[in-house]
Amino acid sequence: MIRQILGKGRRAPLSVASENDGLQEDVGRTQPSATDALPLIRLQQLTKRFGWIPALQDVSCELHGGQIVAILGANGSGKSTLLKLCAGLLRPSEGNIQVAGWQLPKEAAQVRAHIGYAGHEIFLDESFTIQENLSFFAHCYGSAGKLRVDHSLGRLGLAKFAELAVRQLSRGRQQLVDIARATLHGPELLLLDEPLNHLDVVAEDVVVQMMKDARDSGSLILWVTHESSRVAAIADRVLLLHAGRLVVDEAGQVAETDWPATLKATLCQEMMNRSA
Amino acid sequence: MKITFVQAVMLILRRDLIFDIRNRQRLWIIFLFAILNTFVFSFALELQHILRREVVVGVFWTTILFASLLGFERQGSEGSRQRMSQAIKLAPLPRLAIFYGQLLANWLITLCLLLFTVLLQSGLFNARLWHMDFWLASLLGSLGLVTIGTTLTTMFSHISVRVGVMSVLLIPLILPILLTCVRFTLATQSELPVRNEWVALLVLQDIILLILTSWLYPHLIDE
Amino acid sequence: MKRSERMKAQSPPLREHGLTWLAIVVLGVGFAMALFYAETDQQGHVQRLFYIHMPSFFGALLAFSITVYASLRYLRSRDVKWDRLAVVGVEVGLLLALINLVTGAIWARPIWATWWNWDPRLTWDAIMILTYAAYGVLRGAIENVETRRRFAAVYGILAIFTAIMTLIIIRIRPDTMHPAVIGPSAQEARGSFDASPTMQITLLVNLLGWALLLPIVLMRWRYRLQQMSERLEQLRQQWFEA
Amino acid sequence: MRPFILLFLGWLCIWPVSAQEDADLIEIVVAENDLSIFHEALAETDWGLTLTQDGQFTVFAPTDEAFARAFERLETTKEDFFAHPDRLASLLSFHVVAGAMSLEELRGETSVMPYRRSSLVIDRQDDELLLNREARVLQGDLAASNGWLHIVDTVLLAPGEFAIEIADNLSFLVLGLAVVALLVSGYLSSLFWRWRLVNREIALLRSRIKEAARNDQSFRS
Repeated sequence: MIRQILGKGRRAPLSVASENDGLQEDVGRTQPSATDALPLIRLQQLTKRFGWIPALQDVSCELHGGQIVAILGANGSGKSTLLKLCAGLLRPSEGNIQVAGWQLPKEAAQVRAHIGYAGHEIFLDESFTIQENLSFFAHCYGSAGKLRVDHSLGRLGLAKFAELAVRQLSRGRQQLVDIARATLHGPELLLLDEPLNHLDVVAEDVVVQMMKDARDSGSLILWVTHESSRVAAIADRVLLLHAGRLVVDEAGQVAETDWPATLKATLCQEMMNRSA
Repeated sequence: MKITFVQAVMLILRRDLIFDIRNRQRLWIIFLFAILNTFVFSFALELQHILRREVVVGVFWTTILFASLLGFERQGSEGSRQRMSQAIKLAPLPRLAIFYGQLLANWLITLCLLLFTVLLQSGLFNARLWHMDFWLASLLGSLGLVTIGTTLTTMFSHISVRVGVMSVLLIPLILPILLTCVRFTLATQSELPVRNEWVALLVLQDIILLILTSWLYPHLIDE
Repeated sequence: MKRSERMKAQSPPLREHGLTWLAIVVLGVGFAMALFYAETDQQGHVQRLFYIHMPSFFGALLAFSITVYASLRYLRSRDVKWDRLAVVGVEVGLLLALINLVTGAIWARPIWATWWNWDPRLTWDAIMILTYAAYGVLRGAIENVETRRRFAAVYGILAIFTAIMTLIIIRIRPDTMHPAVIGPSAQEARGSFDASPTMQITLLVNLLGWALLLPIVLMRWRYRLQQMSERLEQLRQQWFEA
Repeated sequence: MRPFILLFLGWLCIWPVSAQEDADLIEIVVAENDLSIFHEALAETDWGLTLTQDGQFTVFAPTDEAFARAFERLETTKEDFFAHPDRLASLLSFHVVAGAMSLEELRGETSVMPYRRSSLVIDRQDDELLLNREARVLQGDLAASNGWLHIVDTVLLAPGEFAIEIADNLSFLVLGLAVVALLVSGYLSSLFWRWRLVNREIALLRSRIKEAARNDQSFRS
C-alpha cells in the first residue's frame, strides 16, 4: 500500500501501517514527490534551554518524507536534543514542532505510533531475551505478531540470537536490537542517534541498507552522525548544527557561520557534484 | 490498529510482574524484611506476654508499610526500569495505561505481602487476624498505599536519588490511610461494633487519591 | 543586567518597605496588647501565648494554601514565577507552623501537665510540618531544574490531600468511634472565646499581624531572595559555558 | 424481751449487707475502713456530691496505703496535694467511669474512658484484672444503688500525671515568648545571611565575566 502523505488541510491523516504491510515493504514503490506534499517535519524558531544554557536556538526548517537527512555538528551542538525534541521526549522552550501536522508536545499521542527513536541508551531490558523485548514493543505498537518481529530481526541479521538475553549480547549487537525495536512498526519518521557507532563493518552496511530501504518506502530518516565522510554517500540532505544554531540548510545554502570553513566547503562541494 | 486501553494495562501489568519475577531481588527484600520486622517487634514489645490484640494490629500495619516502602525504594532506583520507562514513554500507549499497569502490578505484590504477613503474625502472636473486615481494610488500605508508592516510584525513576528520600516523602503522604486502617482493624479486633464510617472513609480516600494521581501522572511523565 | 534593573534589585521600592514597617508596628502593638492590655484568663498568664498560637496557625494555613495554588498554576502554565511562589509559601508556612506547634506545646505543659497531649489541631499541625519538610527534601534531591520544579509542584498538591484527610481522621476519637468534629477537643475548650472584649481586640490585632501581614511580608522578601539566587545560578552557568 | 434483742442483733448483722443494697457509693466508701483518704478526697471535691446522686458510676477506690505510696511517688505530702482542689478533682476523675460495670464486664473491655478523658487501659494477667498496667483489684463488685465500687491497691495516675511540680505558669509564658522570638529572629537572620551571600556571589561573578570579556577583546584585537 503506498504510504502517501495527503497534502490537504492542517491535520494530514497518516495512513496506518496495516498488519500485512511488513512483507510488501521492500517491494519497489513509487517515490512520493517531495515538493507538493505537506512536510513531514516543520520546525519553527525551535529553541530549547536546559536551565539557562540554550541547547538549540531558533532552528527552523521543513523536511519531507522519503529522504535521509544527516545532522552533523560538534559535541554539544544540540544534535541529540533536536532528535529528542522530534521524538516528543522533550518539550521545546520556544517555537513549535509539527510532525505530519500534529503539534508535537500536546498532540504527541496521535503521532507516537509513526515515530521510531533509537538513542544513545539502549531502551531494552537486560533480563529479558531479544524475542520478549521485541514482542513486547510489537504489542505496544499494535502491530502484533511474531511475523513482524522475525522479519525485522532477520533483516538486521539477528535471527540466531533471538533467544539470548540482552545482557549477554555485545554493545554493538544490543545497539542493533535497539534499532530493530525502533524500526519494528515501520515508522514514517525514523530518528537514529549515531546508529553506526559501535557496529562492525558488516553491521554498518546492514543498517545503511535498512535506512535506504526505509527512505525508498517513503519515510524520513534523521540521522545524527560524526563520520562526515559517509554522509555525502548516503544522505540526501545535510543539516549542520553549531552551538545550537542551524548553519547549513537546504542542499548547501550557507547561513552565517564560523564553522571551520574547510569541512563545510568540502562537504557542500561533495553535495553539489553528487546532486548535479 | 491501536491497542485498547485495557490491553495496554494488561501489557504493562504482565511486563512488570515478569520483570519482578525474573530478578527476584526486590521480592526477597520485601518478604524477608516482613519476617525481620515481625521478629524485631516481638522482641521489642515482648508480645507473647501481653495478650493485647491492639499491639499486634499496630505491628502488622507497620510491617506492611515498611516492607512495601523498601520495595518502592528499590523499584525507584533500578537502572533498567528507568531505561524501560523511557522506552514505554515512546510507545503509543495512553499515559494512564502505564500508570494503572504498574499500579496493579504493585498492588498484586502488596496483597501477596499482606497474605504472607497475616499468616506469619497470626501464627507467631496467635492473634486472630482472620476477620472479614480485616481483609476489607487491608484491601483498601493497600490500594491507597500502592497508589502513592507508584506515583513516587515513577517520580524517582526519572531522577536518580540517594537512599532514604523515598521514605521521607512517602510516609507523610500515607499517614491518613494508615490512621484509618489501624483504627478500622482495631475495631475488628476488640469486638467493638465495627462502624462502617471507617470503610466509607477508606473508600473516599482511595477514590480521591486515584483521581488526584491520575490527573497528576501525565505531568510526571511528559516533560 | 541594566543599571536600573540592578538598582531595583538592591533597594526595593517604598511599597516594599512600607509594608514591612506596617507589619513590624502591628506585631509590636499586638505583642504589647497581649502582654498588658488583655485580661489574664483563669488559666493564668500562660494563656497569653494563645495570641501568638492561634494567629500563627492561620498564617501557616495561608502560606500553605498559596503554595498549593502556585503549584497548580505552575503545572498548567510552567511559568517560573509560580514555582518561586510555591517555594516561598512552603518556607514561610513551615516557620509559622513551627511557631504554632511550639507555643501550643509550651501552653499545654502547665494546663494539662503534659508537653504533648495528641490534641487534634496540634497533631494536624505537626503532620503538616512533616509533609512540607519532605517537600524541601524533594527539592534538594533533584539537580535538573525543570524536573525539580515539576515534581515539587506535584508533591505540593499531594501534600495538601494528606493535610485535609488527617484533619478529618484525627478528630474522630478512637475509643468512642463517633466523630468529634464539632465536639470540644482540648484545644477548642481552651480556645472557646466568649471572654471579655479586651481579649477579643487583642486577638484581632494579633490575627492581623501574625496571620496576614507577617506571612505576606516574609514571602515578599523570600521571593526576592529566590529571584536573586536564580539569577546567580544563571550567571554561574553562563560563566561555566563561556 | 430476748426475741427482740435477737431480732435486733440479727437486723444489725444483716444491716450492712442489706443497707449496702440501697446505700450509695459514698456510704460504701465510708463503710470500708481503709478508704479514709479516698473518702476525704471525695469530700474535698464535688465528686463527693455527684457520687451520691442517682446515675450509674463505676468507681475504683484506692486504699489508704495506696495513697501513701502515691504521695511518695509524686514527692508531695497529703496536705499540699489536697491544697490544689482542681488537681485533686482531676485525679479523682480518672478513678470514676460513666456506666456501672462489674468486674465481669470490665474483663470484656480493653480500655475504658473515665471522666478524665484519657483512656484507662485494662489488661488481663493470668485471669486477674490489671488496671492502668499496675493496679490490681483487692475487693471487687461492691454493689451500690448508683453503681459499682472496686477497691484497688494502687492509685491510678493518668500518663504524665503530676510528674513534676508545676511552677507558676508565668515562667512558661516567658519561655514561650523566648522560643518564638528565637524562631523568628533565626529565620530572619538566615534570610539576611543568604541574601548577603547571594549578592556578594553575583557581584563576584559579574566582575569575573566582565574581566574575561575584556581580555577576549584584547586577545582578538
